[in-house]
Amino acid sequence: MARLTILEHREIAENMMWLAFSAPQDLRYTPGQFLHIRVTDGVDHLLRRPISLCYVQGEGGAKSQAIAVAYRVGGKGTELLRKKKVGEELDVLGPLGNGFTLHEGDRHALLVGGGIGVPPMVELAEQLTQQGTKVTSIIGFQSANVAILQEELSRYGEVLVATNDGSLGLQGFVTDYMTEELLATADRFYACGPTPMLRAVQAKMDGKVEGYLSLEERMGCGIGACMACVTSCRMDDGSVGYKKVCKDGPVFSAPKVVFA
Amino acid sequence: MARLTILEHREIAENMMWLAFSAPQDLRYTPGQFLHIRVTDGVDHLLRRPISLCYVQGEGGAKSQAIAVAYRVGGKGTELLRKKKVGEELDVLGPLGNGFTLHEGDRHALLVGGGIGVPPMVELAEQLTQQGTKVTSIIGFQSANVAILQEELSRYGEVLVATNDGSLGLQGFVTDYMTEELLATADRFYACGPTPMLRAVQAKMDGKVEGYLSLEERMGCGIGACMACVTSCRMDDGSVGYKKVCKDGPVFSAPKVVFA
Amino acid sequence: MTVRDVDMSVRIGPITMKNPVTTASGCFGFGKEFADFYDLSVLGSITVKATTIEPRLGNPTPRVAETPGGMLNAIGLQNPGVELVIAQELPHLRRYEIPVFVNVAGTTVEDYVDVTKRLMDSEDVDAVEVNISCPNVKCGGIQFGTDPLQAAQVTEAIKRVSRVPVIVKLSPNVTDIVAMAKAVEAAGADAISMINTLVGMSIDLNKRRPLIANGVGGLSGPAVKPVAVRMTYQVAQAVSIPIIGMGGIMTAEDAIEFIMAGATAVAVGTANFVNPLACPEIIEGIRQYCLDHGIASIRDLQGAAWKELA
Amino acid sequence: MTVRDVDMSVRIGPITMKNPVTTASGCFGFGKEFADFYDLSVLGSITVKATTIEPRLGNPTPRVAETPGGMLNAIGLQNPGVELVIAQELPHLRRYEIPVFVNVAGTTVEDYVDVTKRLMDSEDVDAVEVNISCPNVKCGGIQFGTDPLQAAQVTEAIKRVSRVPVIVKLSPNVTDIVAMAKAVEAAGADAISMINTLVGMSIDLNKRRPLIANGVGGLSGPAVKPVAVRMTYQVAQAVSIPIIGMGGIMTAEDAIEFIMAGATAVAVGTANFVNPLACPEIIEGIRQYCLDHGIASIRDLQGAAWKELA
Ligand SMILES: Cc1cc2nc3c(=O)[nH]c(=O)nc-3n(C[C@H](O)[C@H](O)[C@H](O)COP(=O)(O)OP(=O)(O)OC[C@H]3O[C@@H](n4cnc5c(N)ncnc54)[C@H](O)[C@@H]3O)c2cc1C
Ligand SMILES: Cc1cc2nc3c(=O)[nH]c(=O)nc-3n(C[C@H](O)[C@H](O)[C@H](O)COP(=O)(O)OP(=O)(O)OC[C@H]3O[C@@H](n4cnc5c(N)ncnc54)[C@H](O)[C@@H]3O)c2cc1C
Ligand SMILES: Cc1cc2nc3c(=O)[nH]c(=O)nc-3n(C[C@H](O)[C@H](O)[C@H](O)COP(=O)(O)O)c2cc1C
Ligand SMILES: Cc1cc2nc3c(=O)[nH]c(=O)nc-3n(C[C@H](O)[C@H](O)[C@H](O)COP(=O)(O)O)c2cc1C
Ligand code: FES
Ligand code: FES
Repeated sequence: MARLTILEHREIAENMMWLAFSAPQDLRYTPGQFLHIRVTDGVDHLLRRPISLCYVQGEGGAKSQAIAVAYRVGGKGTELLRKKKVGEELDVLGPLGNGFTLHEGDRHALLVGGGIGVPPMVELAEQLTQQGTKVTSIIGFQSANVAILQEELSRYGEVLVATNDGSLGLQGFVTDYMTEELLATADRFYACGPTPMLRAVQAKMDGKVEGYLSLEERMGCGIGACMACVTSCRMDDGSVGYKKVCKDGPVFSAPKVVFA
Repeated sequence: MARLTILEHREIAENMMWLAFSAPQDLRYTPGQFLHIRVTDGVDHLLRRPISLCYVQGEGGAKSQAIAVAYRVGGKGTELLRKKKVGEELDVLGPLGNGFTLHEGDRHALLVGGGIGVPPMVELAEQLTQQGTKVTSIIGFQSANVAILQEELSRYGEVLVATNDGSLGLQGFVTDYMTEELLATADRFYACGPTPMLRAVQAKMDGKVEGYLSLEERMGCGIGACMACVTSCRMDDGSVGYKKVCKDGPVFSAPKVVFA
Repeated sequence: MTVRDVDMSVRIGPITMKNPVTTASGCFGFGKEFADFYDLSVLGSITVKATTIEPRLGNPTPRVAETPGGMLNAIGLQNPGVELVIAQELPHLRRYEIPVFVNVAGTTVEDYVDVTKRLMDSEDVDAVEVNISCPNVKCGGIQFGTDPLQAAQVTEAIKRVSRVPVIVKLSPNVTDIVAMAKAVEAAGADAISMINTLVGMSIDLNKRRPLIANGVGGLSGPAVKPVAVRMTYQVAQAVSIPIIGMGGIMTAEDAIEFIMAGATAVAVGTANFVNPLACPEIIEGIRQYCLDHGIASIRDLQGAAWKELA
Repeated sequence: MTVRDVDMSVRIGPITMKNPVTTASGCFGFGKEFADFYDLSVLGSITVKATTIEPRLGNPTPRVAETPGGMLNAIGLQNPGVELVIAQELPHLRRYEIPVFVNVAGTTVEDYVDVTKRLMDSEDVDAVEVNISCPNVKCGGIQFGTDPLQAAQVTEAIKRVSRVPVIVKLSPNVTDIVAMAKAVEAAGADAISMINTLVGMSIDLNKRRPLIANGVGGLSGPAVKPVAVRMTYQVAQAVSIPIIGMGGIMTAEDAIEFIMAGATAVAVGTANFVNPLACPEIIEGIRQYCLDHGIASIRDLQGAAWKELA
């Protein structure tokens, strides 16, 4: 837990904000982890907001200078968060949870992001590229006005964009890009986005490409203590049980996730 | 009700703040009235804080440029208020209530203020001076570190200061200055401060000088609708009943006030 | 799903409110003060401060305290008594051409009946709201608010003498709010209003005593909204008379939450203290919400949270 | 009035807590997660999540919602069952050398008795806290929490099999909290903890359905503090067993408010989610408050709000 100074804060698409703040000392993180951010010091919005780590500027550990996240202003808490100005402090817990697993030998990874599921793909792309894995990003949005991070991701490899209304890229869904040919070239996939997208991706990849899904759930504590954020998973013994998104996840091995 | 821009905000003594903000259009006011200030847009501190109008910069009506108040940071709401910066907006209701009555023919008025009861005396001194009434201010504080507005008041006439610990001016109470001689020269007195002070002033002045007391009470609405802020008063028919500090007061004719 | 205009009208028994928003008793005085801020005729109705048979001085001060997300009050039914209310407070409200609901309080069944009888002499009363739930007066009605049998008795007694609709206001300080609601419905109540305040306390650490002179006070404001919404949701499914929902409504969204929970109309209380324009802003906000969501009549949202999806 | 050090210790029956702060059940898991943030041995005691005889999966999600000044939860007693709790969760807590209170839940009196009996086989249980008040499980104990007779029965039954002190946790969703407290005291309870959550609801305007999958949830956090303080104040004057007060404690001042109301110890719940360091900060804050105010023993403040001034 730390109070971190806001370094950048600006709108990057309609109601989509880019927020960078100073990194805590000895930052340790993996892509896919989240930060648990308090939006006010008062009690009117008590719970912290989980927001994925998007990008870490500088090198790891004590050398990293800033953490950036990208978030959508949707409800009351993010509305308050948007009002914070450069120079103000932010009460941040984390990085928390279980991020994406990188596999050293991978030659080609597909990064699949939908809407506010796109941000964690940036740091993931960075780290995959660094270890020599080629990256193709497939990202989907409602429409062009809320599209984010396309440019950032294009630094690491090809970016395929889909929008529901066709206002940017392909008209359709991210899964429309997932041809047999493309999947045949991929060693791994990493996906984050709305549940319907994750369900479709899981089905599409099943038996073809191994990979990970990053899930969302409403949280209380964010650290595994309150049992608020459970999600159905296939356990090691084959039964279906609950895992905690905040602690066991948010990232799970794709075949383990059981959608309702 | 208006959203007014903060023009000045600084500490003038220990935990005593000076706050000036733009005046609403067509400001009408009398000294002794109060402003009902919201300290947060959130719900964690729901009730407005009543703070006396201290000074109006510029001329009356549309010509006035700024309203200033002086307040003590004591509880949670004023702690939040203190954090507001120049340029931010303030949600202000008022000026509200029944201020001090000025009497044109008065030659000499005693202004008695204790602690955070001193602020309303400044605008009162200004207006009395303008109508040709000579002003003597008698102000009391716990100690020198929380003394405020002595300089401002000295622009209008003599200022007599008392502190409980003797760290500034006379060691003692404001009433210690109220000699028979002084009272004999006064046509009117105006007092605002803690209840024990007001009670002592009322007793001292009784039958000698006519005047007014400005009272404090915890408020709900500030506009006379909720009955939170009642205080015991002698009614026109001689009985004792409740008057509302927010609407009938905060200023009452001294003999009408019945202290518990 | 575009609608041109929204039908905002609702019915509380035989009374039509042109929109679903009334004021919560005790939070709006007798209207005068708010008339300085806006034209009261925009309101769906006005509900005035509790009235007793005799004038009452109420409790000593402090009478209010701030709490996280809410406030405590223990005004103690200060009011000039029903005679003066009829003579001096109610007549001026007629000019706004909106229904006037008069909140009635007392210590015994006879008190309630006497106030109601007296109010029947006035042409300025469109409904009585029976306050069986004020937590701030010793023997001041709370026993009627926590016992279904006594609640039914006082309701019946008032129904017998009232020629206007009788709204019974429920206390949330009970184990079983549904039992209370059913009891007053069976006793003839024309509508229910809910909730009155939760009994609470704040302690002044410096004085080492309760902050409010009365000791306990009634908790209101956003803090209580989840309790009020839950009770409205439960009661709306158990009775068939209309409900006026309240407890922490600050915005149009809050009002719609109560309507979806099953309230026919809503009352705005504490919000008036924070923002004197709360009521007109909420009314406009509800209209705008309906326009934005293609809702032709506010009545279409009533109970939406438990009714079958269309 | 200067004191050098503060005696922070309090007693819950035969148990000594070195300071008055424990964790609220369900808000601290089994401690593990918070051990990453600080050394749990600073706590006065630790109260762990509710345990049932069989493993329970709990309710579907969403299980939590934010409300003004508070939150709703409907976890639904998810827990691995008493066997696994004894085998895997409790042993590691011994190293902190603080009393461990185990929250016990069930559907029938037999359930409660069976869990308690099983816990008696463990050396790692210093007290059982009987959760007769969880509002989030159908038939999950709430009937015991709202009826004095049933509360007494379950208390007696547990007392008969427990060799450690029995703390009974009261529900605030009742008309008469004092009657509940007296009933469990008469039935042999060694202490009372209060309050559990208020039953509330939030509605998702977009879905037009309750936001929490379970429909209703339990309201906790600062919003409920005035209700919790009021009940503590009333119960403390009516019983002679110690009270563990809770409901919305975020700061040391909040904790002291409960102690002045009559609580012997306090529990911190929701605050742990907002600030994982809440408990140690509150403990230090209480100590500092006592130093600043010349209070030699925290016990001197217990009930100060209603005891005669010294
Ligand atoms: C692991 C994880 C990572 C996330 N990463 C991002 C990200 O990088 N960028 C981004 O824009 N959003 C992200 N989200 C979603 C983000 O947490 C919610 O959009 C946000 O909490 C909504 O807060 P609000 O104040 O706008 O809404 P409100 O409606 O005011 O929120 C009320 C409560 O509900 C919770 N809540 C509401 N919506 C969601 C949701 N979709 N998921 C979880 N909790 C929710 C809030 O946290 C809060 O507790 C992530 C969610 C999770 C679980
Ligand atoms: C008519 C009037 C004029 C005032 N003028 C001034 C002034 O010019 N300068 C100044 O410093 N103070 C003034 N006060 C006192 C000021 O209102 C309180 O100090 C302030 O409200 C305390 O708020 P807080 O957030 O610090 O305390 P908190 O303890 O957080 O306040 C909690 C609640 O109690 C109320 N409250 C607490 N103390 C008082 C009090 N002494 N009087 C009334 N309400 C109180 C608050 O308004 C709030 O509703 C005036 C009070 C009144 C009634
Ligand atoms: C200051 C104050 C005075 C009140 N007086 C009354 C009253 O006289 N009669 C009554 O039935 N309810 C009274 N109430 C309760 C309100 O009408 C309403 O039921 C409650 O405050 C919840 O709504 P809110 O959260 O919007 O304020 C009063 C509430 C407050 C805050
Ligand atoms: C997420 C959550 C889970 C809870 N689980 C339990 C539980 O298992 N057993 C219990 O007796 N109380 C449970 N409670 C109630 C708390 O122990 C406590 O009584 C209540 O939250 C009030 O305290 P607070 O406002 O400090 O949170 C739970 C509360 C929360 C918020
Ligand atoms: S949010 Fe508390 S366990 Fe995941
Ligand atoms: S504060 Fe509401 S009547 Fe004075």
